[in-house]
Amino acid sequence: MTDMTLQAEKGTSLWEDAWRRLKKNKLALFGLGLLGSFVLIALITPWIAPYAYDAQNLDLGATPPSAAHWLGTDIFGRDLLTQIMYGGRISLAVGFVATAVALFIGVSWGAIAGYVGGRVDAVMMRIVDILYALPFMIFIVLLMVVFGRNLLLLFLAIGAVEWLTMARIMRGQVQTLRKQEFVEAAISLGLAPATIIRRHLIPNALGPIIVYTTLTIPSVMLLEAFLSFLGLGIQPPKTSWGLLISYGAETMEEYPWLLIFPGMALTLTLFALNFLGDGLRDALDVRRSAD
Amino acid sequence: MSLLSVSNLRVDFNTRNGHTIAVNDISFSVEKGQITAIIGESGSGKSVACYSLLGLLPQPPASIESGQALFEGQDLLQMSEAELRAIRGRDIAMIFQDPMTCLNPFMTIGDQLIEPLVYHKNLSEKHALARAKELLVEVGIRDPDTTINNYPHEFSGGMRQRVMIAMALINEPKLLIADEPTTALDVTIQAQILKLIAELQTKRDIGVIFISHDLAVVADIADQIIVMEKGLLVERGDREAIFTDAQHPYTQKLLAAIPSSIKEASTRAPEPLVRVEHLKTYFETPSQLVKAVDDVSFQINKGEILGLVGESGSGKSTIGRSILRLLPITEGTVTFAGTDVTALDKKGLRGMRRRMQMIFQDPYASLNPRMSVYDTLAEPLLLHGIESRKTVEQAVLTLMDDVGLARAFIRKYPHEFSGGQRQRIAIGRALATKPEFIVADEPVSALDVTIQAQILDLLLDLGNQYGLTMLFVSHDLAVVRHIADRIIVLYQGKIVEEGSSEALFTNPQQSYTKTLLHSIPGQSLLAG
Amino acid sequence: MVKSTIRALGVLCLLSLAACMGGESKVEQGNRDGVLHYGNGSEPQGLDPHVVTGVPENKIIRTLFEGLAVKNPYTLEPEPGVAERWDISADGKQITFHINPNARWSNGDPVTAHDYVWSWRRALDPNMGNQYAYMLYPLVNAEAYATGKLDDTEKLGVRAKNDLTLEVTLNAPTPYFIQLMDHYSTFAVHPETVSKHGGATDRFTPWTRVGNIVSNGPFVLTEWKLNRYIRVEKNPLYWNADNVKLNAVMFYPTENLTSEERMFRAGQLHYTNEVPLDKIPVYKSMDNSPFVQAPYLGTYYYLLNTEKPPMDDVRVRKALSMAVDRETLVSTVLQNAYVPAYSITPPDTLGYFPPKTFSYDPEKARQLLAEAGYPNGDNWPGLELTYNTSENHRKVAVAIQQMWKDVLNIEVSLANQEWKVYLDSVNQMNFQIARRGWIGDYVDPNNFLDLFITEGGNNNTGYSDPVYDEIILREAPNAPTREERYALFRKAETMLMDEMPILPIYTYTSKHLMHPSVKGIPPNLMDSLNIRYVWLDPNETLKAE
Amino acid sequence: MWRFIIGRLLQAVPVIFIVITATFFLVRAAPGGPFDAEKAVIPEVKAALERQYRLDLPLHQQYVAYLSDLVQGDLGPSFKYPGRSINELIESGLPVTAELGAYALLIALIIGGISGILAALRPNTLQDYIPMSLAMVGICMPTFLLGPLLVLLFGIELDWLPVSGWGDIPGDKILPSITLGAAYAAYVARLSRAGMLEVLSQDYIRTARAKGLPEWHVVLKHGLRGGMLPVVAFLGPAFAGLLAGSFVVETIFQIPGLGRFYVQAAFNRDYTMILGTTVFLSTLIVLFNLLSDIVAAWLNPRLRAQLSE
Repeated sequence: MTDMTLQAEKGTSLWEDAWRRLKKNKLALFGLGLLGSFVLIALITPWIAPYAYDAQNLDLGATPPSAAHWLGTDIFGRDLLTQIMYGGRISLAVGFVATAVALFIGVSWGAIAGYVGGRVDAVMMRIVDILYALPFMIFIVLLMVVFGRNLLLLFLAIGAVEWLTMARIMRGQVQTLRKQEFVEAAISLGLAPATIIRRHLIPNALGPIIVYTTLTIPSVMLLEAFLSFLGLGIQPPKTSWGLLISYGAETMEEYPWLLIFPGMALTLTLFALNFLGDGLRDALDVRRSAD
Repeated sequence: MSLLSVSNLRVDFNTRNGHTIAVNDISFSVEKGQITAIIGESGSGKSVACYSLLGLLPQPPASIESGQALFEGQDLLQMSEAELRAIRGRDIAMIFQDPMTCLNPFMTIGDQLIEPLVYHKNLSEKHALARAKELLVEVGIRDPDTTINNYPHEFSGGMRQRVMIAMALINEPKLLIADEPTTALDVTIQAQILKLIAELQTKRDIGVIFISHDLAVVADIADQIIVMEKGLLVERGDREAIFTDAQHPYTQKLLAAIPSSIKEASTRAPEPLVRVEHLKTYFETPSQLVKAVDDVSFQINKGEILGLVGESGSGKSTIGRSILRLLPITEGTVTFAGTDVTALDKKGLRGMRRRMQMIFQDPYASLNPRMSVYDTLAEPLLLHGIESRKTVEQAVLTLMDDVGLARAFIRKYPHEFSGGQRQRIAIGRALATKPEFIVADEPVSALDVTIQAQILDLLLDLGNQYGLTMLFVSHDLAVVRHIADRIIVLYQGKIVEEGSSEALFTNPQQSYTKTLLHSIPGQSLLAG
Repeated sequence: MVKSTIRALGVLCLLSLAACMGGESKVEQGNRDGVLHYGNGSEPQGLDPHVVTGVPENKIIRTLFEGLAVKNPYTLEPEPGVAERWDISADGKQITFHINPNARWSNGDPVTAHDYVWSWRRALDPNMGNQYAYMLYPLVNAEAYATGKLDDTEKLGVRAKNDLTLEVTLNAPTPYFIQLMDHYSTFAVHPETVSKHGGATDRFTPWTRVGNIVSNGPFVLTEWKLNRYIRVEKNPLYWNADNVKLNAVMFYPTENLTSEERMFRAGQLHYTNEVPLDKIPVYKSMDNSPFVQAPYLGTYYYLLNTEKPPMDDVRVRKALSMAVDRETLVSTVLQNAYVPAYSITPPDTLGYFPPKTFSYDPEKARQLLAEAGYPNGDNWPGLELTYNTSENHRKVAVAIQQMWKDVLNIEVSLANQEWKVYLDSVNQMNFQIARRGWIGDYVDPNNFLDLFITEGGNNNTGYSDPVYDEIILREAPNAPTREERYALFRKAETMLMDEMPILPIYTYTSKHLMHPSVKGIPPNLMDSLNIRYVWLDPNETLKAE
Repeated sequence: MWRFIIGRLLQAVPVIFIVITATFFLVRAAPGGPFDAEKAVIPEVKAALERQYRLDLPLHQQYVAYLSDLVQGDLGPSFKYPGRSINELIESGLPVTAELGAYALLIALIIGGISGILAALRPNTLQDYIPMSLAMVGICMPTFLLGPLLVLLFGIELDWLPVSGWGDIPGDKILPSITLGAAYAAYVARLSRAGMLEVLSQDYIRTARAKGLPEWHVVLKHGLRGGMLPVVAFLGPAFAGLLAGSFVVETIFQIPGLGRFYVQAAFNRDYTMILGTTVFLSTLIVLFNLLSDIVAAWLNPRLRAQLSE
């Protein structure tokens, strides 16, 4: 380990340090830029959308991209670009919020099970096994009946399924970290378990958490499409990327643009998410970037 | 003509954090039938130099700028990857530092041993296995027929290092490069391995390069010694020349750092602060019941530094952690300043935590990488209400002064510090709650020799300044002799001998203590 | 080593691809061996005529069993089946069927009148849980027996005078009764076989399995691979065997429309069960197109819950109905796959044409809405349209929702419900507007108009008019001639549509892709398949599109 | 070894029991019964049907009756297919779905594994970015999009491969297996890349290189076993998930597997089928998790010692 010349007076906090490293990673920046622009467009859609999202023109029907409609129209004659913009609002919202729900429950559940260990851990993990095996379809139908129909239900339903794997990953991380000496030091300082988990364990498990988050968001968006398609999620005329893709897939031969453009929107977002995710993980992985 | 002659070798590293020169234009030669030691602290470039010869450095960050390395007339640095590969494992072999991780855990040692033979000499497996068994016997491993099919995790650290040596010598190499082969071993095992290397070197008349950061270790076996500092070759000479009249100030500094003095018995009247009675700590493993600490009783007096010495597996760390209740105790009591610690409930224990603290061995693992120096030191102060939000910054700064850390580093993160500086932070954290009693669990064994000396002096000063009582756990007798008032020798969970450091070192009673003392490296050169 | 494995893998792929290129398609093979490959929609629940309910089951059962009378595929008029001929008494209440002496069961036993008596008692037995028991309600005491009020089977209106004559007595003259003989719930089953494998009314007996089943139709069951195919082969013992031209029929459960269409294009099917909506224009534009379409005895309409405001005001109901431009809806979104409907009964139901009481009139719709208290849509309380998850229902709902917004400026929200939840909502009447489709069981206006009698099981609209009930239950059945009967039905339907408890949208059409080599499957209102007429012409091929 | 397995199985029994109980009551709480149909069913007929399927008994009696049948391995009669038992339906569907799942996992392992290892050999170069970007496409491309695309390209345009059926025409197993396997190949690629990178930075790899062994020998013989551990841990739960997830592929390619029953049962409120598939699935999840733990332990000699007591 070469003795690095000591840096300037002001030390760098974790996030500044991570940001400085992230800036060097061009791919991650590209991802951040793309994601940022999509979120921005989604936020200001009502003001910049070329057409009203439900303006139908039945006589027009499905037409390929044209001057009037840059990305073409769907079978109701509605502008596809507007549909994608409004769809983005919901898909991104579902993607981030549902993943946040899954993250919150999964991380705390896994951390507690991993830290406490012993019988408590066994019981908590068995509960996870049970939830894994429950028939997901019936569970969703019930949720819909009990909660009626709104987006909150959709987030809850998806969150309730996705946190299971997160809990498992977090438990593994906490179990390895728990053996580290700085955790023993924290115990000897007299810190309460909750503080130890919050201040010492979770920040050090950020790497895998981020990687898993960037994997959850795509699967959550696709799950949302599946639910809406079954009638358990978003109600027409509102729409989402997932729905647009599933409609597009039905008529792929005659109207390919109905599939390609929403597909591209979703795929580009997920690419951006993953480049950003990988960049963040490397930036936050202090050990590796120190050499 | 010497076996290996290296001239103006220069190796640079360009990583994301900047460009550094690891090896700066060094030249040296290694004779057949001699052990050449290369001594230098971490970051001196000693390993980089040897690895670059064999092309074991990953090229993107590292780049060999210049130099020539003639081995039996051929220049290693110009060789292609294929030619280098032919030499590696056949003519030049290597042994590494940490036996725990250097053997493939998924393959039997037999498979790993015969690989060089099968690959380089394309012997049949049957012949190769036979040859491997002979080597195992030669390096001192009993009944090779069964051990050849065992997996690495079934061997102790010392045994694994012997396997590594057998693996290196199996192809009768002409040059053996040993990169700190005994650093991770206990002192008695270290002595055996050093003896084994010396014997094999003479029997097979091969050249050996012995890389180490500790002059004492090579004192007994090195024929020629090279000292390196920050990539430069500062001194070269035979053993007597280096140890009797070293020229370069850096070499002199290294020699001075070897703890040799014995601490005189302290004069204070014994007033017990910590009393341990019939302490038993057993671990339940799936295979059998491990009696780590087996009925140990002793007391630590106020203001005293008690040394706890023993090899790995003797239970010394377990005792330290049991006293602080970091581990569940099976039986026995620990009383601290009159109160029985073992009987305290959760809340009572937390209150007691303030008065007992611990310093850990590995500076890289005992600090939370995600917290700055300020956070690490402020946490205990705020937790126990010693300081308020407003006054805590000032308290942290004074703590940093106490442990010798520049105030400017207050916002820095552990990964931005060297091993020694990190240990200072850990000590600062332990002192934050102004404890009366500190357990130091091998605080210096992971540090370089010169840094080790600084930290030991720091501990002594702080002990006197704050009237601390300390339990100093270590496997290194020389270090303990330097710092401890009284010493307890442990063997497999039981106390073998107890006494003042002066009495223990001048006339040890028990045979185990004698073998321990006898295996401290570098005794032959140093006066008593 | 790594490089070589990748190269080996590549070669492997190419080899397997080459193996299955080309090769003779099933259709060509079928044409040569006289085997029809038939896309049948979904896996049949079973083959017991007194248990199953769906259309896919109907297609298969009618190749294995034969009713007393059979529908002619071209005219839909009844033809002799197991019964050679039948005479109806003057007052229309007594029918005598004369069974064809050559009619045989597939195990050689002759088909007798006793088989029918036994089978009809089984079909009506309350323990059987036969959902189509009401088909035999025109029989005397049938309804009483089926609902458990009567348990003496002797009193049922069916008696075997002798082995070959079956006497049937009805509550009232039922002109369409002979047609019912072609519905599988009135087919006879082989009593000995059914009893051999368990109780007469036990649903779990394996008597319909390959090897056990005994049937009297033109084909016999030879293979049944669950979710793969069902194979039926020519029954040599069938009385009319020499008129049967096909040697075998393979039924495939083609659940997914798009996959079924691809199978047809890849030459794996002669005949598809359905056609994806968006493929219709493509096929229509082809010359010698395999696309066949015909009106189908079924209407797609919205139930309007007249008990819940604002639906309780007839003006609102009329306004909603008039604001829907059915012509545009069908021609654009639905690719002309259906026919706009302005009443419940499909056009030309055996000569009956329903009255047209309203048409698309946005102006009048706005005026009616204003009269009802919602001028230009203000203080409109909101409305919810419930439908079950399906591509088609969604398209129609979204289009109509938009039409109402443009024409009447009112907000209508859509509730897309999962299948069973939707059924539950409709049955409990907790909806304002709900999608509903009704397929006729027999070709007669009565099957549509009797839906809206006061205690009609499928009324679900809250509409109730004693005069209407009187016409349907008493006056129409006793009308002497068909013309007078139809006149009464028209009067009733006009009354119904004036009240507008339902919002008719379109009449179904049957849509199939049929390989040109398939002959003898004429499009008809019931889309009914009479396998005896079907044959394959090998030298007809599908022009490469 | 057996003590460990039996211990885990015993631990699984309560899990499966709770799953059955939860599903049993969950299913009945959902609105709409198995016999509701578009054409309103006459009350008497509905009562008769419910009698046949013992639905008229009070709920707890039904539960006890179901459990006593289950213990004897009888999963009860199917509602949707009268005359057929759930055992029979599962037996007809399972081999197909299992075979599809096995091919999909095989493809995932071969394609995912190889691209993961190649990426790990030269991280952050083209040889790393191309397979990893493809893996990303695999993750974001939903099966209900990838399937039709493949059918369109290979089935219809090029007419190389059949578009439906399973086992009837040679080569009809290729497209469905690739469609189902693609997403899992992506996950395996990412996992094996991470696993290999971790292992290649270990000391014993440096020892192997010091022995002068060729690079591919070092990577495959020494690196592979350790590098593939995370993939093995992933395979267990993945296979169980695969079974439930194969519904979309089975619908697109008309494959007579278990997936179709699993989801349609929910829509038809086919209580016995839902319970049957759930029991079946939860047992599989437990078994496959146990299997992947055993394989992982067997691979790692240190754990193997613990297992064999």
